[in-house]
Amino acid sequence: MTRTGPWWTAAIVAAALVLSGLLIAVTGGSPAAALRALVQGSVGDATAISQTLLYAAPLLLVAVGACCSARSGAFNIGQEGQVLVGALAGAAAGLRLAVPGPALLLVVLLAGALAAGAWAWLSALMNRLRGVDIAVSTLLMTFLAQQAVAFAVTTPWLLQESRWGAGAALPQSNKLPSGALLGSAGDHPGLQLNLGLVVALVVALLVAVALARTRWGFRLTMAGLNPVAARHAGISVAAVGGSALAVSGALAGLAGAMLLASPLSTNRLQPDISINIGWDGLLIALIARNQPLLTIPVAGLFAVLRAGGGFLAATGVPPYLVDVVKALLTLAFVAPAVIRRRPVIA
Amino acid sequence: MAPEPALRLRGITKRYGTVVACDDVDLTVARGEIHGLLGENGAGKSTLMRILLGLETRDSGTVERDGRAVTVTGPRQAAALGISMVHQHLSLVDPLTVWENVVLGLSGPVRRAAARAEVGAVAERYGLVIDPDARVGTLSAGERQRVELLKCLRRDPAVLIMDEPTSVLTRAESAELFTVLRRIVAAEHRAVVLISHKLTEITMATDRVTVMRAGRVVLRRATAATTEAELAREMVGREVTPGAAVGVLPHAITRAAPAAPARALRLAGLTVRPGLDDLSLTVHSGEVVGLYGAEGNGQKTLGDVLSGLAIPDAGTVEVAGAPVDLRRPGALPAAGLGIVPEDRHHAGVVLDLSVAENLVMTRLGDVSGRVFIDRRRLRRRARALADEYGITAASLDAPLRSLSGGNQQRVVLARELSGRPRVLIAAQPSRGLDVGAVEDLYARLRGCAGDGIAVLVISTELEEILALATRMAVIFRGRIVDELPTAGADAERLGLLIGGAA
Amino acid sequence: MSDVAVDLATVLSSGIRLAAPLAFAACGEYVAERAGTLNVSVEAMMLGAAFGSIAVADLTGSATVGLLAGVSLGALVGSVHGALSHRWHVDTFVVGLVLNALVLGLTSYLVTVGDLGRHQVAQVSVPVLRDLPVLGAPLFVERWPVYLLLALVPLTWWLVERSRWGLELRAAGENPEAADMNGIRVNLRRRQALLWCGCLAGLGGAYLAVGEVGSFNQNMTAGRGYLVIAAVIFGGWRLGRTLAGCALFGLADALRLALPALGYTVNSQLLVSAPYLLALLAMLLFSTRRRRPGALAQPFRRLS
Amino acid sequence: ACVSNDETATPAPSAAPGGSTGTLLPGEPDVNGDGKVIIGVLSPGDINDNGYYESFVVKAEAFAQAQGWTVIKRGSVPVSEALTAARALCRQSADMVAIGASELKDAIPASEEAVCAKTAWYVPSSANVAQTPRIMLSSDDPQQSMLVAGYAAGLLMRARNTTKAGFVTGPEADFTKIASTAFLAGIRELVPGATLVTTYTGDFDDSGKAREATQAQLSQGVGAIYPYLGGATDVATALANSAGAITLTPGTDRCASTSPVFDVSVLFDPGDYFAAALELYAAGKLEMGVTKTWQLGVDPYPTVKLCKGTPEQNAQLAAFIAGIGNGTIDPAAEVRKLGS
Ligand SMILES: Nc1ncnc2c1ncn2[C@@H]1O[C@H](COP(=O)(O)OP(=O)(O)OP(=O)(O)O)[C@@H](O)[C@H]1O
Ligand SMILES: Nc1ncnc2c1ncn2[C@@H]1O[C@H](COP(=O)(O)OP(=O)(O)OP(=O)(O)O)[C@@H](O)[C@H]1O
Ligand SMILES: [Mg+2]
Ligand SMILES: [Mg+2]
Repeated sequence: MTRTGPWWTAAIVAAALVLSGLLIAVTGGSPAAALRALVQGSVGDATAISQTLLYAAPLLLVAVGACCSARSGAFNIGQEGQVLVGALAGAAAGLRLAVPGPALLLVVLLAGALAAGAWAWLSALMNRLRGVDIAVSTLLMTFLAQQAVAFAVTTPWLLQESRWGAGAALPQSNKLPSGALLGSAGDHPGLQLNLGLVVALVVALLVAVALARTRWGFRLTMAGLNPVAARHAGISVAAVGGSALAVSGALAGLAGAMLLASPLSTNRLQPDISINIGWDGLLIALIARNQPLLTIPVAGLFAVLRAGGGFLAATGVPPYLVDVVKALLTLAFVAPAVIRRRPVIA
Repeated sequence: MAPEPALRLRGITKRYGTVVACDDVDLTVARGEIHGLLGENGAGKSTLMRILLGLETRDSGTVERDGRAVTVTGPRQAAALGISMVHQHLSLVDPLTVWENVVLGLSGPVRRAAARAEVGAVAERYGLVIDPDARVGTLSAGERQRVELLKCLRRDPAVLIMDEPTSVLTRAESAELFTVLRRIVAAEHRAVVLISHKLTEITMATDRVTVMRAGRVVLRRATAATTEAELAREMVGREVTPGAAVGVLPHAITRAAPAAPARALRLAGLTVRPGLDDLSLTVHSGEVVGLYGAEGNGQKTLGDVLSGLAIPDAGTVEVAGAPVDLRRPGALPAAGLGIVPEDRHHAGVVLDLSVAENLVMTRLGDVSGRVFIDRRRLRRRARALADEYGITAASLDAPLRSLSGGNQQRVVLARELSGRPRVLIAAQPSRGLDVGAVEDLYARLRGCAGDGIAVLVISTELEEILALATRMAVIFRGRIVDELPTAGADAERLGLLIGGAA
Repeated sequence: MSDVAVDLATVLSSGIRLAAPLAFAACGEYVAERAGTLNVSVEAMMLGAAFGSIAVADLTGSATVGLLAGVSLGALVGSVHGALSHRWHVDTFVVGLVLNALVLGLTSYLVTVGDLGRHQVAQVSVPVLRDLPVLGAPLFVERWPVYLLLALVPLTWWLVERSRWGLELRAAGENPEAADMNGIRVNLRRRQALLWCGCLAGLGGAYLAVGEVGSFNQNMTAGRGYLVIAAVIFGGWRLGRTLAGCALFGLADALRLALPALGYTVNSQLLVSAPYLLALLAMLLFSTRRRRPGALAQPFRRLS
Repeated sequence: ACVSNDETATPAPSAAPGGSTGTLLPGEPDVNGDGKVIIGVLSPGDINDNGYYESFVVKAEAFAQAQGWTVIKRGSVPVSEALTAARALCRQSADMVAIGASELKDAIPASEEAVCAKTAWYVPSSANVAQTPRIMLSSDDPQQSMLVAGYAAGLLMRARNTTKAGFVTGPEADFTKIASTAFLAGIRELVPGATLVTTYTGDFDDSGKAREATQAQLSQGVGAIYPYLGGATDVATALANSAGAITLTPGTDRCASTSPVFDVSVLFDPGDYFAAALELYAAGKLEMGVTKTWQLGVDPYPTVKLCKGTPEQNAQLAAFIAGIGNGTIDPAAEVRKLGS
């Protein structure tokens, strides 16, 4: 029997919600209030919606990139590290380059994208030269990226914040100049339509078109589905895979630089600036089965969970419980999609 | 009283959606006989056998072993019932050793020493020499086949099923295999089911034959009481030119000798270690040359070089007089070389892309601008090719996976010829095809030569070479050991050549 | 004893203690990977077990019972992972990442609910041998679960390399289609491998908590699970080298923590990244990747 | 209970820059006038660490509960999400946003935003946070307390005739370096040739590593260990206890603890400072735009006490503290002189 349809999704999501509610109830909270907070904090009012949209942008970027690499067969799971590298390069550019005004923002975003693209491409290079598995190397390089950022923000001659007074310098960079910050496209009372989301949506559409309609997309898909046949058809699988990895890294890096410039962060490079956007972006792509357009609603859902979760945590529900709720809901959303594809005989 | 047959299938039916893979099939196999099972691609032979092994569930029907009705839930239980199978797509695990593969799928503790000894003993008994500690991945196709057979025999089966065992074997290897099978049925009183497309094999090696067509049994007969022509007719449901399929009439080809033979393809001193050793060969426009040799003598490597999958350590490939830079991906197709690769699923097609996309994938430039692919042009072109080559598909947008083997082969051929190549390489072109498809394929290949294309047929089957080529080159250990016209080919001498003895 | 000998003994015993949780978990991860699962939830298994062991020790008052509870919690995580990714075919990375988040959240939350006490299993000190110079104290004065490694490592090796179960498991990891044709229940074997992985990673996490540290605190494993994955890669999917990797990572950490006391300073970021760098370098320089299980991280389903 | 009224009744806007005085928010403590008082607390660390981060929350909670207020506490806030988390608190109609440690100082800009218009802000600082008119700063000089901590350790070390001390802490950051330097200077006030081994485990909460670092120091014959840690404090201290080393607390008074045992309580408990501010707040007297600097030797906190000190040692310590309080001892100069 195949079990399909919205009913299953609804049932499993409901189960996850009930389980989360039980957890909250057992620990003395009110599940109904928690649910209300979750909704209130994500779509409840204009401010909440702005917050959700702010989260959606970097998540979407990472996810769309992950679609590219997964479809090319060069399976990248190091987005978290690439987000960090993007933020690192963005911070370096934003703090070190004397570019005026909004041009600096562009420079920051570009630097983030380029650096993370190159960083991800290293995995392709290692694969090309020595056959190192891409999933494995991108995973390992995530930890290297974390240490690289930690090093940069604890080393005064690199990016550590300047000390003032007798106070200690924290492991973080200086704030980016205001010219490098991502503004909002018009401030309607409370509702901020951030430019990041516009960029992310445009990128998602571009990538969707590129994958479905261009020669590059065709080659990439072919290389992913059957690399031998692709090579036989005159496609340099390594180059195509490398380009997909670079694109996926660049988009993750763009997300990192965007985080740095966005009102979501404190506009400084900090070791935890990536706030798991990379991991979540990867999850989004996997849930959306590597369809760039499908990542848009899924990223929206994750953004809702993040914004709502942050708000929920501010009601006094322990933030860890919020993480648990998020994890349960994620499982609920992936499970039915998969049960559907279960074969008839097992 | 006649003893109960070793195996009796009654009324087996299996549907996949709308496809009826097996339609009320009855099959009886007695001990002491080799039973041929013959049928076109997609006739349902493999499905029937998979049901027998419990790898598929049947919709209806019964299975009897020695007269007792049984239910088979999986290969393990099938083995316990005395049914074993050598699969069409080999079921070996490359990184494991021979003995590990042989004991895979049994139960009970693994006794290394005992298992190795037993492998040795079985190998000895049937003359299937093999090192029990060798990693399977390092073995040649013939050796791997031996391992599969050993694996089955070690289970001491009453019924042994062989699904197209000879498709990757040379003639000598096939002959050796049939000797073993004969011994198994005669001396050990087992039953063998031999699945094959090759009519000669069926007539030579089997005692009784069952022919399937589109999921139904259409003929059941003692082999001695039938002829190749009859079998071929029953199998495809119409008259076929037997020669086309089996090369009985090798020289019936009409060919116009080109006035001034132009060197379309020149391979000079190609060396790939390991694989090819200073191989040189020239093919002229309008000519069909056969490259003949036993499996594992470098044909596969040559195919890889000509597909752009391997880069030679030394030597050059010239197409129409101009050397090709093999390092550049896609240089060979651009230079006008088309290839029908040996392993089509692996190298020739992308099963999950649509039929249309598979038809254009090597020549994307024709259906796209600098950046974008023109969907309309793509479909138009695919439709034209599908019509021209008689490709039957539910829809051109359906994934290629949904096509039968013969149609997949046509897709490859259509695509490779659509670029109007100067040279066409066809590696083991008829492997896995039924006679009808082979007939069509041969006609097309001959047509290519007629159009002035240089055709190189790489094959392990002499009949195929004789049916197609005017000139043949014999390959042994990566070198051309002799070139000769097919007209005067002397079977004995060829046997010596491919064995490296001449 | 000379100063050098004391220093060596210090670093060595510290290295053993730091490597032991990794070694337990690596024996598990090794089995999971040989069966074809690139199991990233090993962190969740360790963390869950670390929490469970202290919590149950608190309830029962017995650190040993706690240790067992840790093993079962690890197994629970393993079986959830197995069910999701090898029964319902949810992408194994999704499952792993979500489980890591779930367990981190749950344990972080649960420690805030009640105060957990200190519980530690007994120390074993082998008479005579413990007085050997240099090696005596590190090898022969340890919390007793460490000595389980002496049995579990050969057992793991035997299971994978010599038992039928291991043979089938390797076949499932190398070529699931062929294994299936041989009547091996590929997904069952993979689930079992994950269960084994859960037990051993659980033992590693529980050892960290009730063996070495004696208490639980939030995110106590702090990425040790990922280190274990790096060790298996570093070891090129061989048990011996994987364990050598664990020992190396443990010793490197011990050295990093001991060097200041010995009067040296080192860059901590470099040392923290060392295991990952080494794993990458091992893959770049040696041909370990060739031993990679053929179907690692590829789900298996019968083709239609 | 800890704060005596006469000490804090004079909030002494001691360091209000530019001579400007603070502003009182109308309606304190119910600043937003919704009839409820909600105190929102953000902490960068684990608020169950049995130490620094926990104490900030615990005292505030006790005080607020006594007043019938609601406390929303949120621990382990990623520093890069400080701003977002603060906004979320304001949207929960918190009357006061309290930041647990200066790592979260980047939340302060939210105080200027419309969402937080009706909110009081309490920010502890170690002199690296800029004063704004919308926040109340509470600051101390960690050098002072660490210098005295070292002095107290020195007293005990001298009594035990040991010259080697150890400092185990998390990340190698400016503030941990400063703390370790001042600690050494303090020891050297009394044990001139003393040496200090500082080990950075990289993580305040990784018990396994803290334990190994402590073990390594103990093996080197260290006689006093300062576990300047978070969640890993107890594990390291327990180990130090087993070797009989002198131990100090990172911030709170734990003289009463029996497992593990501490010899010196170093009190720079942010909870104490916060509780004092809350008391003012309850009385409607907490002004924004001012800095309260907690002065060792003048205010009750920060301070250092010996858990089992002899009267003579206690007197010596008290004298040193008083010296800092009345300015005869300049901590910064001492650290410069002795700390390297
Ligand atoms: N799992 C499946 N799902 C759907 N259709 C299937 C499946 N397996 C086989 N078929 C279809 O059933 C028919 C019989 O296939 P089968 O593999 O038994 O043919 P065959 O006689 O072995 O052919 P060949 O000579 O090419 O091996 C074909 O039409 C095939 O497409
Ligand atoms: N824990 C152990 N206890 C006893 N022997 C072990 C243990 N681990 C490994 N060995 C021995 O060390 C050898 C190396 O083990 P490892 O798994 O690294 O490689 P291997 O499987 O032997 O590799 P190969 O198959 O290439 O020879 C094994 O053959 C085994 O005999
Ligand atoms: Mg078949
Ligand atoms: Mg109020």
